[in-house]
Amino acid sequence: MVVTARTSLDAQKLRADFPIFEQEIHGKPLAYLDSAVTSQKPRQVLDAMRDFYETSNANVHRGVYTLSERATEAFEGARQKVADFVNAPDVREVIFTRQATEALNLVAYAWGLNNLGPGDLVVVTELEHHSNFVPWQYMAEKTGAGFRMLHVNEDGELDLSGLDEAARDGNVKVVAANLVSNALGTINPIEKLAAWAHAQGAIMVVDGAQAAPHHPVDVQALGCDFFALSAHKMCGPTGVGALWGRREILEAMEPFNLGGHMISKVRYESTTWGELPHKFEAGTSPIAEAVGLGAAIDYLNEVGIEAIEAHEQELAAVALERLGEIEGVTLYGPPADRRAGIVSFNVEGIHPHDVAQVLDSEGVAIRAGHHCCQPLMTRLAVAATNRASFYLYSVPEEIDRLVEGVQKTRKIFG
Amino acid sequence: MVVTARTSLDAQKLRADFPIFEQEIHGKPLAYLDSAVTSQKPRQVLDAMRDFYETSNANVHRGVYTLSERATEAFEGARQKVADFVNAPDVREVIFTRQATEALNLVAYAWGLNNLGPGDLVVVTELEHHSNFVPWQYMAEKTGAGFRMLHVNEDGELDLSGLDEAARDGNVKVVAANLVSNALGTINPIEKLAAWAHAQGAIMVVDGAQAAPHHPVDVQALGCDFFALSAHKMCGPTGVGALWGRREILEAMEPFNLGGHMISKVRYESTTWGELPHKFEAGTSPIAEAVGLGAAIDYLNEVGIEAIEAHEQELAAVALERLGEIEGVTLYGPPADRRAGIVSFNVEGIHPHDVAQVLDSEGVAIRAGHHCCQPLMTRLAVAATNRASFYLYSVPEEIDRLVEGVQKTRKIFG
Amino acid sequence: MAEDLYREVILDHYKNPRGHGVMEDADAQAEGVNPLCGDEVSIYVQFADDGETLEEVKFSGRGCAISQASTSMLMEMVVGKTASEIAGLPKEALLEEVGIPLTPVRLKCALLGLGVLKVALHRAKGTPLPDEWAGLDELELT
Amino acid sequence: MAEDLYREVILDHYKNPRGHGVMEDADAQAEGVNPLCGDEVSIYVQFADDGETLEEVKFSGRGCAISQASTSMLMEMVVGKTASEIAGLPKEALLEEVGIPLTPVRLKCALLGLGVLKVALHRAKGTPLPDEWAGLDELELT
Ligand SMILES: Cc1ncc(COP(=O)(O)O)c(C=O)c1O
Ligand SMILES: Cc1ncc(COP(=O)(O)O)c(C=O)c1O
Repeated sequence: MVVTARTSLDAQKLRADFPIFEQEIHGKPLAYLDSAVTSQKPRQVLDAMRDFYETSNANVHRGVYTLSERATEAFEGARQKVADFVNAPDVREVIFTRQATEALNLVAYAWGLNNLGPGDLVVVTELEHHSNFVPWQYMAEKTGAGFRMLHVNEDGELDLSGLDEAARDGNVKVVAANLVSNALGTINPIEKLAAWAHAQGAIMVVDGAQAAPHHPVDVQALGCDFFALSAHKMCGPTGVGALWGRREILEAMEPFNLGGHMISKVRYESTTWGELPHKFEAGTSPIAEAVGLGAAIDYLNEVGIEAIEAHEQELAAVALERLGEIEGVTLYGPPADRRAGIVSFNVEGIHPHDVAQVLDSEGVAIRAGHHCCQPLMTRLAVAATNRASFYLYSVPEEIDRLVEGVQKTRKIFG
Repeated sequence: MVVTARTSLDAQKLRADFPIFEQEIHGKPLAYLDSAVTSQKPRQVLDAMRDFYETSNANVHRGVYTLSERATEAFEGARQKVADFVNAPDVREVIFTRQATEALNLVAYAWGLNNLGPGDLVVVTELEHHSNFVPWQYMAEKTGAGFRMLHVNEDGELDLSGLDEAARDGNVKVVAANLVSNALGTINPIEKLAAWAHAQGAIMVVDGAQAAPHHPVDVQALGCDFFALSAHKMCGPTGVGALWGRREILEAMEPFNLGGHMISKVRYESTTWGELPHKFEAGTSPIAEAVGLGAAIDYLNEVGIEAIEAHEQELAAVALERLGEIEGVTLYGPPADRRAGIVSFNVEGIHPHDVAQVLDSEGVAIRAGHHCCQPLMTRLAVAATNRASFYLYSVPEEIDRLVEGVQKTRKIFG
Repeated sequence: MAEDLYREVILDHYKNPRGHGVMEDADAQAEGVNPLCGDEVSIYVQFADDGETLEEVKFSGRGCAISQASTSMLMEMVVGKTASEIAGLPKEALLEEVGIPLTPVRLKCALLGLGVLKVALHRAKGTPLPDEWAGLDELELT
Repeated sequence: MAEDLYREVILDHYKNPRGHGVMEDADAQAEGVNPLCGDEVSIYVQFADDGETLEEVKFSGRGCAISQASTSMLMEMVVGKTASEIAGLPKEALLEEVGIPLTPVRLKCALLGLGVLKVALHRAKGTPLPDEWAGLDELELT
C-alpha cells in the first residue's frame, strides 16, 4: 500500500479553536462558507490581543517607560512576522495599514498621484476587486493618464495576449492585479505580469488580499513591487492590513497620510519625513490589531499554508463536482486544478440573494452579490453570483449541506 | 451641613475594571500617567470585542445571512453611539476611520486637495498636534495655498487677536484647531474660531482627539464643520476613530480612499460613489474595533463625562501645585482652572527622557518628548517636556509618587 | 423555515409579475439600482387626463424575488391613485402587502420599486421626496 | 534601581562633557537629531596632516544624559584614530563604554553621536556608511 506523503490538516480538530462554531443558526450548526470575505478567528488570536491589552497596552516607539517598550516590542515583532510571511528582504518594507484596500490606496495616492500623467497608462485586470480597480481608475482620471483593462477568457483566466494591445496607446506605468481572484478563485500569473510590467518600465502592484490567507507568498519570487494583504481574511482581526513595498520605491515616494509619528522635523516653514516604515504610518497604529495579525501568522504557520491550500482545493473540487450535477446550476471560473478554494455559481431563474436566504435558514452562510467585482460581473453578463469559499476549518459535511440547500431552493422556486 | 451636589466618580473603584493595573512594574504598582497618549481599556470594552468575534463575526452590509446581519447591527449601532456622543444631527455624518489622524487626513485630502488653490489660506494654531498641522501644511504646498499659524501667549492660550492678521494675505478657506491641546491641556475657544472661520467663508476643522475622552462634546454647539476623534484615547481599542462632518459638505466632497463598499456602480468607463457614510469607508471597516468604541462610549456615559472632567481637573490642580513647589521645576500652560487634566513641566538641567526613565524605575509612567507638537516646542524654546496626564482611573496617590520621583531624579542628577 | 420566507403570493408575483414591460413615451419614468445585490428596477407611468392620476404603470428589471415581487405588488396598489397620494404612501403600506419578515438588507430589496416610483413622480410632477428615501442609503436612484 | 541607570561616570560625562564646543573651519562636520526625544548633536572633526587621523573632535548639542554622555565618551575614544578605523567601529565598542543596560529607545540616544560622526566622515572622506546605521531608523542624519 502506498501512502501519499503530503501535508494535511484535520479541519474537524481545528474547528475547536474557533469559538464561533459553538453556536447554532436557526437551530442548525453554523456552516460558514464565506471565508473569502472575512475569516473566523481562532482563540489563539483573540487571546493574544486580549493579553496585549491587559499587560502591555501603551503607545509604541515614543515611550521611555516599560509598558511602552513592551508594546513596541510586540508591535515590531508582528512586523517581522509579516515580513517573514511574505519573504520580504527587509522588515522596514512592511507598512501596517487598515486593510488591503488602504494599502492599495497608499500606492495609488503616494505613488500614482505623483508619478502619473498624460501619456501614461495604468493597466488593471477584469478580475480586480474594486479595491485594486477604482483607486487606479480614479488616479488615472485625476492625472490625465490612460486606464486599460486586461480581459479574461471563458474560464475566467487572464488573456495575456491582450497585454501588448493595452500598451499600444501609451507608456505603461502601473500594472495592478490580484494574485488570487476573490470572485472566481483564479490564480493569476503574477510572475509573468511582473516581468512584462518591468519590461515596460512599470511598477507591478499585487493585491494579495485573497492570496495571503490561502497560498504561500514570496514577494521576491513573484517579482512584484507592492503586495497588499488584510489581516481579517487570514484569521486575524479587522482594522489592520499590510503593504509590502520595494525599499527603493518606498524611499523615493512621497508619504500618504500625514501627522504624528511619520515625521522627522516639523517646522512652520516645512516638514521632513521620517524613515521607513514610519514615514507611511501616520498617527497611532492599529497596535493590538498588528499583534493579532502576528498571532494569526503564527497560527497559519503552525497549520501550514501548503496544507491549508491543499485542503481548500480538495473541498473546492468536491463542491464543483457536486454543484455541477444539479440541474440549472452554472459554474464560473477555471477548472478545479487551477483555482483556489472559491466556487462561484448561479441557479437558473433564482436570484443569488434568494439562494443565500434559503441557505441561511438552513444555517449555511454563503455570499450572494457582485463580490466587489462589478466589471467582472459585466463580463459574465450577470448581476451577481452565489459564492461558497472555504478555509482551514471547512469540512466536507458543509458541502453536503450546501448542495442540499441549493436543491431545496430549487424546490421552493420550482 | 451643606453637601455640594456635583457628579463625582470613585477612581479607586473604577480601577478594578482595568486589568492592566493588576500588574507591577519594577516591583511597584503601575502608576499610568500617560493617558493623553493612549488610555487603558476596561474589561467591558475587551469583553464586547471578544463577544463580537465569538458570536457575530462577519463582514457588514453585504451578507444576506444571519451572522452578517448581526455584525451589521453591531457596527451600525456603534455608529449611532458615536453620533449621540458628539450630538451629531444625523448618524450618516459619522465616518469610521483608523484614528483622529486619518480623519483629519480625510478632510485634508478629500476636501483640501480639491478646494484649495493659490490665493487661499489655511490657518492652523501653534498648539496643533502634528496630525492637524502637517496635513494642512502639505496640502497648502501641493495646491499653492498659503499656510498661517495662530500663535499662543505666555500661558499657552491662543491669541485670537492674530486672526485678522492671518487673514490679511488671502482668502481663508480652512481653520484647523484642536479643542483640547495634548501638550498643555489648553481648552481652545472653538465657538469663536468657528464663527470667525465662517465669517471668512472657511470651514472649521476640529481635532477632538484630546477632547472627546475628557470633555463633553456637542458639534452643533461648537459650530464646527468637522470633528475628529480616536477610540484608543477614550477607553476604546486601537485601530478605529471617527470623523463627524457636516452633511452638505460631505455630500459635495470627493471620496478619499477608493475601493470596495464606497461605490455605487463600477464600470470600466467610470465609477459612481455610494451614499454617506459609505462613500468614505472603502474596504472592510474596523468592525470589531467600532464595536469596541461603542462599548467604550457606553462605559464613559455610565461614568459620566462631566464627572471625568471634574476628576481630572482636580488632579491636575493638585499636580500643578505640588510640582510647582519643587525647586527647578518649570510648569507650562494655562492656570489650573482653565485646563484639562494634563500637566507639562521641565526640571532644570535634566532632560525629560532622564526624568521619565527614573520615574519608570519607580513604576510611574509619564511621557517625555515633543508630544507631536514640535512647533509649540519651538515656541516654548524647549526640545521636549515631561507630561503627566490623567484619566478616570487616576488616583491622588499617583501624584504623590510622581512628585517623589521628580525629587529623586533631582537628587540623582543633583 | 425557508418556506415561510417565500409565501406563495410572493412566488406568484415573482413568477408572474403584474405590469411587467416597457412603456414608450411614458409621462414619468425612473430607474434604480440596489448596488448591494444588483437589483434593477425601471418604472414607467402614464397619467390620466387630469395629469394627476396614474392610469397605467409598468416596470422592468431584474433582481431577487423580493425586489421583483414587491414591485409587481406595488403596480397593483398604485393604479388609480394620484401622484401626491403616492408621494405620501408610507413604506409600511407596501411592506404589509409583502407580508414577510425582512432583514435590513432585504428591506432595501423590497423598497426599491417604491423608491423608484417616488423618484419618477418627483421628477415629473415635483411631488415631495422626503429625506427618508435617502435613508435607503445604498440605493442609487438615477 | 534608578540609581543603577545612571552610573557615576555617565553623570560625570553629562555634567562635564569632554570636547564640548564648536569648531570653525572643521574638516568634517555633521549634525543629527533624534526626533523622538529631540536630542541634537553636532560633531566637528579636524584631521592631522595625513588627512586621515582625527586630531581634534568637538561636539555641541543638547539632549538627554545618555545621548550627551555617550557622545562625550565617544570624543575621548576617537581622537588619534583614522577615519576608516572609525567607519569600522562597531557600536558595541561604544555601548561597552557606556556600560548600562539600554532599552531600544534609549539605544538610539546612546548611538546618536556615533552615527553623526560616521556620517561626517562619510561625507568628508567617503568612508563607508553601512546599512546598519539606517537601522537607527528614527535618526535624521542631515
Ligand atoms: C490633540 C491630538 N490630536 C491628534 C492626536 C493623534 O491621535 P491619533 O494618533 O490617535 O490619530 C493626538 C494624540 O496624540 C492628540 O492628542
Ligand atoms: C481580491 C481582494 N482584494 C481586495 C479585497 C479588499 O479587502 P479589504 O476590504 O480587507 O481591504 C478583497 C476582499 O474582499 C479581495 O478579496
